[in-house]
Amino acid sequence: MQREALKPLTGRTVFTVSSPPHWHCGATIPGMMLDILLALCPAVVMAAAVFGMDAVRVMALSCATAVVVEAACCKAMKRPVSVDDYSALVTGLLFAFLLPAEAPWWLVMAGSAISIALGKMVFGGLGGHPFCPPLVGWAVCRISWKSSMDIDMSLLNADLFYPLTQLKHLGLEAISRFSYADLLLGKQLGGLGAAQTGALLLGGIYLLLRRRIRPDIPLAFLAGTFLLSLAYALSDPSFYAPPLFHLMTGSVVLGAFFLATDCSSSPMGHVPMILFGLLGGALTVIIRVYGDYPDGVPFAIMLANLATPLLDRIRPRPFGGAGRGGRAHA
Amino acid sequence: MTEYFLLIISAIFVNNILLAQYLGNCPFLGCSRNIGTAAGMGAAVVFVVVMASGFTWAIQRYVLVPFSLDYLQTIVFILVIAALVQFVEMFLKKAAPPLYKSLGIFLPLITTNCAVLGIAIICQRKDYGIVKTLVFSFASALGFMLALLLMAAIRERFELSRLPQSMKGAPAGLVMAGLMSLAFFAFKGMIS
Amino acid sequence: MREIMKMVVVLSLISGLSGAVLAWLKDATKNRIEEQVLTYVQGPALEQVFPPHDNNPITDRKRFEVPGAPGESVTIFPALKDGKLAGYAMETYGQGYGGDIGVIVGFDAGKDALTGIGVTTMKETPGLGTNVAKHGFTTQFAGHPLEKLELKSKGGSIDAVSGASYSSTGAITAVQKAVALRDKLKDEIGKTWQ
Amino acid sequence: MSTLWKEFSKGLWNELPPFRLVLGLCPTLAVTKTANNGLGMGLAVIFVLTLSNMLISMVRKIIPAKVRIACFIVIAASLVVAVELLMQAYAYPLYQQLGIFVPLIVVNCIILGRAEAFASRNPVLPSIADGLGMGVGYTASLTFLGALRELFGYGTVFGAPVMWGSFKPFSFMIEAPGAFVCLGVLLAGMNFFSAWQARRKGGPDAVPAVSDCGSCGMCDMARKRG
Repeated sequence: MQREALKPLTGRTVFTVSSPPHWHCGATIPGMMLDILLALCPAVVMAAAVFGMDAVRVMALSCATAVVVEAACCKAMKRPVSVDDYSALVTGLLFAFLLPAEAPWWLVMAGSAISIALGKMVFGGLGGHPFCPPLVGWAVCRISWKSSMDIDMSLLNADLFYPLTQLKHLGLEAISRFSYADLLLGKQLGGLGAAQTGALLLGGIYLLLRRRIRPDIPLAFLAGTFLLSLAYALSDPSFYAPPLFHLMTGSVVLGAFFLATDCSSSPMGHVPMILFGLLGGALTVIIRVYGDYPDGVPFAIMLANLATPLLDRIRPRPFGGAGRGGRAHA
Repeated sequence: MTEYFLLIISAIFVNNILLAQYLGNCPFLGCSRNIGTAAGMGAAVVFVVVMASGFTWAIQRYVLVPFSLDYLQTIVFILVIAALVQFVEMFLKKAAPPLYKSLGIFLPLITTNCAVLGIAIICQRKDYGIVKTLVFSFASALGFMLALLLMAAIRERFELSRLPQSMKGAPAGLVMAGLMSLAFFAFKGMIS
Repeated sequence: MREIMKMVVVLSLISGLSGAVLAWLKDATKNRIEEQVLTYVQGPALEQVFPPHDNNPITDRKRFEVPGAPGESVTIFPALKDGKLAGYAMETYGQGYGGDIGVIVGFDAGKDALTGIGVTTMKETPGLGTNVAKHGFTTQFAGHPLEKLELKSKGGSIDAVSGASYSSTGAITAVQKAVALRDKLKDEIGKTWQ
Repeated sequence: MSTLWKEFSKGLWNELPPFRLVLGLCPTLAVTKTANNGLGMGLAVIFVLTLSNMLISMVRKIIPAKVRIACFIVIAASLVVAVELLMQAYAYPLYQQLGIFVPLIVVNCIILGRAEAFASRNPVLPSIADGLGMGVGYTASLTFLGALRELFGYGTVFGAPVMWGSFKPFSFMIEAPGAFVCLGVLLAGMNFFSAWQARRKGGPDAVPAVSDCGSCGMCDMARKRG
């Protein structure tokens, strides 16, 4: 199958043929990526306001590393350098969003490089990667350098608190100090961008309005988190946190609108998308309740990514097709 | 009851036989080209693993230990598994031809699948009783099947994507297995 | 028919031959393996219970028949200082929550007291029963006289690990067994190593 | 002599077991946390492989074809039990480290694969050379992978610290995912290298390493048996 980009006379990529077909890819990749960057802007501003220059340093370093590594990988693979589609920039920024603001420089560079190299370029670049790239970088760093990735340990002298570890280690009383307004305004610790719940929500709504992402995955993801945490909260309200708390902490909003909706690692049919979102959301709560990690979102989305190809086999039977739906194309 | 539930969750997700214990990699990479093959292989493994663990448990308990021959464990187990696979093959051929048709070609491969011998030995080393042995081996094999199916679905996609030339085949499979195993870290700490 | 005969003969010949070779090898390596297991499994616990010594208790170990119980024997590990017996230890077992708990019990050669205990093998609940192997519980036994080796709840002087009474009882049962054995073997041990 | 050398040396590069033939992956992944473990495992495999090749080649003429596989398994498994006993007697800590992977040498495709593909068709001396070569290649690969993972994962090689003082161990490498990724990237590197070599010589493109079980030969073996 010939899968190179079609190039018009001007030489810019306008349309990339890639299989599976992407619902949410609009006109051009650079256009879409620019829109995502724009949607992330409020969160960038908020992060800089809350965490100061440290946050700016981490974000800049991560983006720069991502672009350089992507260019280097393209060169090594003898392919046209694709950094002008801004996707590396998006990956770098999203990775930075998951880090604590005081992450050391080597951690930022290593994680960002791993996100691009191992998360994306190994599988042939944009469109082929089975996981959302920033999550790969995050997970590798999380199991390698636990103390530097730990939100509480790396931000010891901050006046804010990380709501999820408070919940995990100190129980339900400890989270009463967080009001929903505070959480929404980013007055909490967390990944430097992931904690800006309100700003991210704004960005997500912008993407929805611009039709850059379809509403199925974000809404299903939020619903999955909400419903399962509601079930836990109803079963024992004195032990499990209320569902709204789960929605507004950690990287749930970032995950729902920006990570889970990643083009090539999420499914495309309506039903698969909804199942994908619900699975990710429910796994988030399960990891938060039982697992080692206070914020389950990155791992939950990675697991959902794993299930994507299987979910994609659920598809409407082709009109007049005799075979089973999933097999018809094979 | 909870004990068995935890054992099952642990064997399927937390200590997945393939992704956390590195057993059964050859069929994992070799038989994950398409979902049909993967499903067949997975089913055959579940079938053989449970039978093999049960048989080897009985032999260890009633033959090797009473005659203090337990140092011959390896040799006896592998022979039992080889013979068992042979018998299952013959039995299925006669008794259940449709099943033989779908599982038959995978059965001979299983003798050298280290997951089978591995699970039998793990059960012995952990000193499981017969019920626990059966439950554990069934759950472990299910974990193997799950990983195999996920892998096959992903590799079917790789056929269509622009993998770098030198990544094609085994390297992509291995890197993917690594990232799968990374994702399975999510379950860490759920069962101590 | 001939072929089947040949198959059977060859197979049994090979199996028989390898069986014989392995049986011989098993016999030849038996002592070495026992010593290695003692060094690496019991060794760390042994070092923990002994007073200062200058010999290797594992190579100097000796099996003793238990008087009054034919067929039963126990291995004693001596700790020698300047050629004189400073203390000795033995391994005994007690029933815990998950199975037998193996305990190395060290005795002072000079007076009627323990030098300490160390846990070798157990299958207790992690984080709960396993605490019997930890410092707080085992240190109670160092220098403890041979009387009142019982949980406080049963009139003794040992604090149980909180939340793990089965495991604590198991460890103490093992210690009591060791004390009983020591009473029977005391004189013989004294004769063996001056 | 030259034929012996040829049989020996093919295991060192052209048919390097884990990297070129993609054989015996499970131990390759599982025991290479440190260079020491990799070396120990490799030595055990050299022992079993060389002796099994030798023995099978010696008895190859008297074994009836129908029970061939069973005989191979008995011989290989006996050697594995011997290794188990010897390791317990002389290298107990290593035995504990390698754990269940010592008995699992018996199902390592290398052993039965070489028995079927080489030793059962060739005289004794070439079989020994073949086993030795494959074993040495396997050991070298395992040690190399172990050293690589240990270097990044612990900052040491063979237990000796080699990284700078403020080096933060990259623990990913010693966890399961690191093993898979590391081996995958190494294989890709080897493919890249062979392709580059082939292009320089102007020959046809080298075939990348694929793992279809094809190289292990067990499937063919099993089918022929029936």
